[in-house]
Amino acid sequence: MKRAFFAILQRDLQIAFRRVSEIANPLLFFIIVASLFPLAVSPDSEHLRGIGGGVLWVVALLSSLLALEGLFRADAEDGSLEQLMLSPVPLGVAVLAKVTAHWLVTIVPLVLLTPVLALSFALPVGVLPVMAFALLLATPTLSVLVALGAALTLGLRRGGAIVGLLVLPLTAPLLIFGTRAIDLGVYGESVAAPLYLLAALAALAVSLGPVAIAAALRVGVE
Amino acid sequence: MKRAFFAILQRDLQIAFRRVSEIANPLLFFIIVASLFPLAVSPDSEHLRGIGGGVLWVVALLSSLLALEGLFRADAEDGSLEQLMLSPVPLGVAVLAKVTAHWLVTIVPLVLLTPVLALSFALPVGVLPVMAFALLLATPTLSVLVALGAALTLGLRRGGAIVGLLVLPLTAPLLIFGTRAIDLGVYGESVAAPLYLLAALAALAVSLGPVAIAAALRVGVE
Amino acid sequence: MKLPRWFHLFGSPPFVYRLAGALIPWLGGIACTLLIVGAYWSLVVVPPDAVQGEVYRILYIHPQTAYVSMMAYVVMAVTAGIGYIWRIKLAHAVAVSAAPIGASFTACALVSGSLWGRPTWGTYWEWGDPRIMFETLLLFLFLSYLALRAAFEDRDKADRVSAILAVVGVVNVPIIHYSVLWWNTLHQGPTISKLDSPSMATEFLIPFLIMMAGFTFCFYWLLLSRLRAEIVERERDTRWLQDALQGGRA
Amino acid sequence: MTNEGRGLRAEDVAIWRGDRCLFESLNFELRPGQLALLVGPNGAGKTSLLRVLAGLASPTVGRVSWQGTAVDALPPELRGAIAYRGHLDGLKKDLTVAENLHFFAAIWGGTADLSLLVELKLEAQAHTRARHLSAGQRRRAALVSLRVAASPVWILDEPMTNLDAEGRAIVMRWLTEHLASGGCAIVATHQPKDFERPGALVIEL
Amino acid sequence: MTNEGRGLRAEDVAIWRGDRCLFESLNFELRPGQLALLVGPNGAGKTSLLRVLAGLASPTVGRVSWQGTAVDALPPELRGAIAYRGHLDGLKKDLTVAENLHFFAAIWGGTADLSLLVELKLEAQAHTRARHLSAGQRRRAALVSLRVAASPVWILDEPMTNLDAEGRAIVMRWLTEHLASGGCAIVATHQPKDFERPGALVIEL
Ligand code: HEM
Ligand SMILES: Nc1ncnc2c1ncn2[C@@H]1O[C@H](COP(=O)(O)OP(=O)(O)OP(=O)(O)O)[C@@H](O)[C@H]1O
Ligand SMILES: Nc1ncnc2c1ncn2[C@@H]1O[C@H](COP(=O)(O)OP(=O)(O)OP(=O)(O)O)[C@@H](O)[C@H]1O
Ligand SMILES: [Mg+2]
Ligand SMILES: [Mg+2]
Repeated sequence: MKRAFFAILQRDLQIAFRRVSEIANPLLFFIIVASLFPLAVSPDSEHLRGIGGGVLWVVALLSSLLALEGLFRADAEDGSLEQLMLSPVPLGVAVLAKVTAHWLVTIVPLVLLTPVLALSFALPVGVLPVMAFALLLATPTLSVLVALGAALTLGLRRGGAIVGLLVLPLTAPLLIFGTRAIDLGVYGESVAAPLYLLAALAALAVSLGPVAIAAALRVGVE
Repeated sequence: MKRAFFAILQRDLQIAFRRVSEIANPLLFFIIVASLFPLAVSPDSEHLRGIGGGVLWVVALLSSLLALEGLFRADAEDGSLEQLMLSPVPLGVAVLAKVTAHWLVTIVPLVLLTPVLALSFALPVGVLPVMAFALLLATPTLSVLVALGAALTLGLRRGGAIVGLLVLPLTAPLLIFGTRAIDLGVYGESVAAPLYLLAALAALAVSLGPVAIAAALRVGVE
Repeated sequence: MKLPRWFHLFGSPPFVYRLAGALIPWLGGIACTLLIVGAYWSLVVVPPDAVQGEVYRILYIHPQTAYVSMMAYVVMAVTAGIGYIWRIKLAHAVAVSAAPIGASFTACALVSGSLWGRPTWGTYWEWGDPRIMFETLLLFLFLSYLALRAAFEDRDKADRVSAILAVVGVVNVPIIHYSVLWWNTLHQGPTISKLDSPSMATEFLIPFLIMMAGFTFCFYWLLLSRLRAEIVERERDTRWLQDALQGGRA
Repeated sequence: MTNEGRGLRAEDVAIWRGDRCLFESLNFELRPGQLALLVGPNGAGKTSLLRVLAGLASPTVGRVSWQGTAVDALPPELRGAIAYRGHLDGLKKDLTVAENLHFFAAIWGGTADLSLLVELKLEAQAHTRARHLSAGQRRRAALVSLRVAASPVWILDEPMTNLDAEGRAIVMRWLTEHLASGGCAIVATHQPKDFERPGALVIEL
Repeated sequence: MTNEGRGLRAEDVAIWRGDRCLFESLNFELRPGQLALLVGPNGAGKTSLLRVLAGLASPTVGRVSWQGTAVDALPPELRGAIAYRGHLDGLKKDLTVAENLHFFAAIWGGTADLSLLVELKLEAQAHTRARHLSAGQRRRAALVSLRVAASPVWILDEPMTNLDAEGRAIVMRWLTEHLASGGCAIVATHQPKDFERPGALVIEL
């Protein structure tokens, strides 16, 4: 089972790296947004500092959603999803591996780029660890939610819009607590409360999410 | 040729409406981003007014880019692109129809939603026409650039990243002039200069773009 | 797993259809009586509040609708879960019937809370407040449950996919309930729920509880009425239903 | 009757699509070592039935079981007992043939035996992306998973598609070996002659 | 020699893929009314050759012409002269069969003749999305474009794939009519017996 988990993880990462655009697009998008905002907005640093957190979260959300449609659809269309379902690997494990890969590909680059963001938004350097930490805690939940949305709508051709409707409201708490953590960090206050909350949500999502996603996939491939 | 143009346009719109997510996702992004920023950022209206233009452009860019990968890939993978190439319809015309459909699907809803944006960013109502106009002028260029990127990626499996690198910087002038038009509008100054510029770029893109895209596609399907 | 006989009985549309038909008048009668009595009591009999004046009377609408909205979600999630696991179509029918009612109660709770917030907290809406946020999420969950169903052409598939969403969303309910304890919020802490030492005078408590019971009965009344309609919709091609409808008319 | 319900068994199966009933009251049992051929015109419901047999979809009516348990709820020790090769390849197009093989092995818990590629005449393509294979080479590469998985039940949907004479011979050889070693198989085909074999059950839809 | 260079003509064609030469020095000419069968094992390069003949790809070496002009640069009056049906369907999965047919008609400038669907036994599926068709029904629906386009050159890559006996008979009937009316065709297949016909050119790769 461990072997299968890592095999799926490795496969998805390999594929992502072969189609470099999948990795590079969110990153480029991030850089563009990060460098554009200070241009568009008045470059006064007091002003910028206030919006840095918001921009970070919106971008993280958007880059996760970018890959949303594709997360299971590619596997469904080339038949590898049905093979996975028939294999001895529990589907929940396979889902966890796929979501982990998606997370590694979309989020880790963002975390690595936070210093760039901090620079362009004139954030105090001290807030960087908070930012990175908040991202690392909030984004697993985000990835699970996105995957759930993708799985629920896999069987659907007509109403994919619901993905957005399903997932986006569910992400609101993440964004609100995440932003609050960063804002507290910027003004030097204690960030523990929102971070605990994000961690609790992540634990919940990672433990229950894959089962629900697997169930939705089974209905979806019929 | 006119018949073929409208047939392709109609087909692409039909497909987009069948998979509503293609239409609804950009819209939902837009709404979320527009409603989230004021949450994340201090809700002081003087402050918000400054970033409204930037947010609008980033979202327009993003919603165009969302469809980037899919624009020609779906047609390439189901074989309808090669059928189109063999048909009597000049490929440039087919490309123009596809890009027009993409534009109608991603941008028109954005334009219709600008009032929502104006509301959440406390923009003066008078700036709405400028915003809509700037969007309408800048986005055809954006769509053509995105389509060019998509066509180039089609051939390059490995070098997709380069496409992002090519296309995204090309969009920077659009973003800068577009933002400037809105900012000038917000502060009640004359917006003619940046708008003329955007119009000129659009004329250039729409006349030369399809030919270049068609050439890239021919190489892509080999 | 071996299921008891009554389980199958409740899985049989004709039985439930008839049972619901028999219960609806009773539930309706009780709900109306309680709501009328409760409304009179809470609006006329009890005196205005010392601090808030008349505004506090939202106390007799807001907590009740909020509570029923959460109960409605639990009913929906549990029945959807039963339907998914044991493949009982009727359970899905109950879940579908509960969703729009629950959504309406949620909307009432949000509106009444928001109206109450203006005089007490000085704002209609405060995003940062967890209870407000998660209650809003509840509304979205109801709506996306309905939207997801609507997107499927095949009812069986719609049942099973939407059930997963309903079950996943149930984690939101305890979060709503405990949010006031977990975080310091604007929102009121538990007032009534700690019944052993109620922090409300009996005078206010009685109409409060009457309204609570009234709205609860009202929910089940609406639920069974919708369920009957849903059964008719789902079973319209079956003999027993046609017989039942004919019989009713004759 | 000790063998009753030991094989792959369909009881009273019916499948509806849209408002049409594709077929109903289908009953059969596939015993170890037995081959069933599924024939019928285009759109008869062969693929739909095979997916139900594999547990990938549920029948509208009826029940399908393997060794007495429903195929869509196999207990852990029986998971992987059914191998299905449908119209889709199940290959990742951006991975090479060898990488796909290794992936199958990791998933099915076998070893990636590169000599399989030699048998399929794919050794020259081991490091070619599946995307660049010819149609027949892709079908061959997909067949590899049957050997890696070593499942007792094979469900094959038009396995000869795109294969040349040599490819078809390989499929027949593997199938014969599989049956001889006690496996059972059900094969949908438009050319039942390809599979002629004494004792084969023919199911017509 | 007035007819010289009037048909579909391959001169000294070679195709390389990766570092391998699939074939070289291929020369032939297909005259009006003539059928060519392209045979060879999996991966021999049949599909690659057909795509070159259709003008969708360029040969590594050599030249392919139709009526004397290179196929990948046909002048406007000759565009649409070549119809190609490959391994892919060219159907939009989210459109119904009838919508796909209308689209073909609009693109090829013909009329959408719904009786074609009757001939293909697809009339019941006219308003079904292509996504929900069976594999064989999808191939049938794709064949429709051959009739709508009415091109003089048909390039068919394993056209019998997934078709039942009746579907194969339809393909043969259409092919015969096409040849009789002065069209020419080149067909890649692994079962040349399906197409046996006196005077057919056989190209082995
Ligand atoms: C939009 C704003 C509001 C929302 C979404 C909201 C939501 C809720 C919810 C979901 C409950 C039920 C909790 C449970 O049963 O566990 C509740 C109960 C209650 N709410 Fe609100 N509320 C809002 C505003 C207010 C305001 C402004 C007040 C008064 C100052 C208030 C007073 C109460 C009281 C007294 C209860 C009963 C608490 C108990 O007995 O446990 N709410 N509210
Ligand atoms: N959603 C739907 N609405 C209407 N008809 C449907 C739908 N889904 C499937 N069908 C029909 O159900 C049948 C499915 O057949 P299936 O794919 O099982 O056929 P098959 O026997 O495998 O055919 P082939 O030999 O062509 O592969 C087809 O006739 C198809 O048109
Ligand atoms: N990029 C590449 N690198 C290496 N080999 C390649 C590449 N692209 C194609 N090939 C090889 O070129 C050949 C292409 O063959 P083609 O698809 O034309 O075969 P075919 O004769 O149509 O076979 P089939 O009967 O299986 O359809 C295959 O052997 C394939 O492995
Ligand atoms: Mg089939
Ligand atoms: Mg081929």
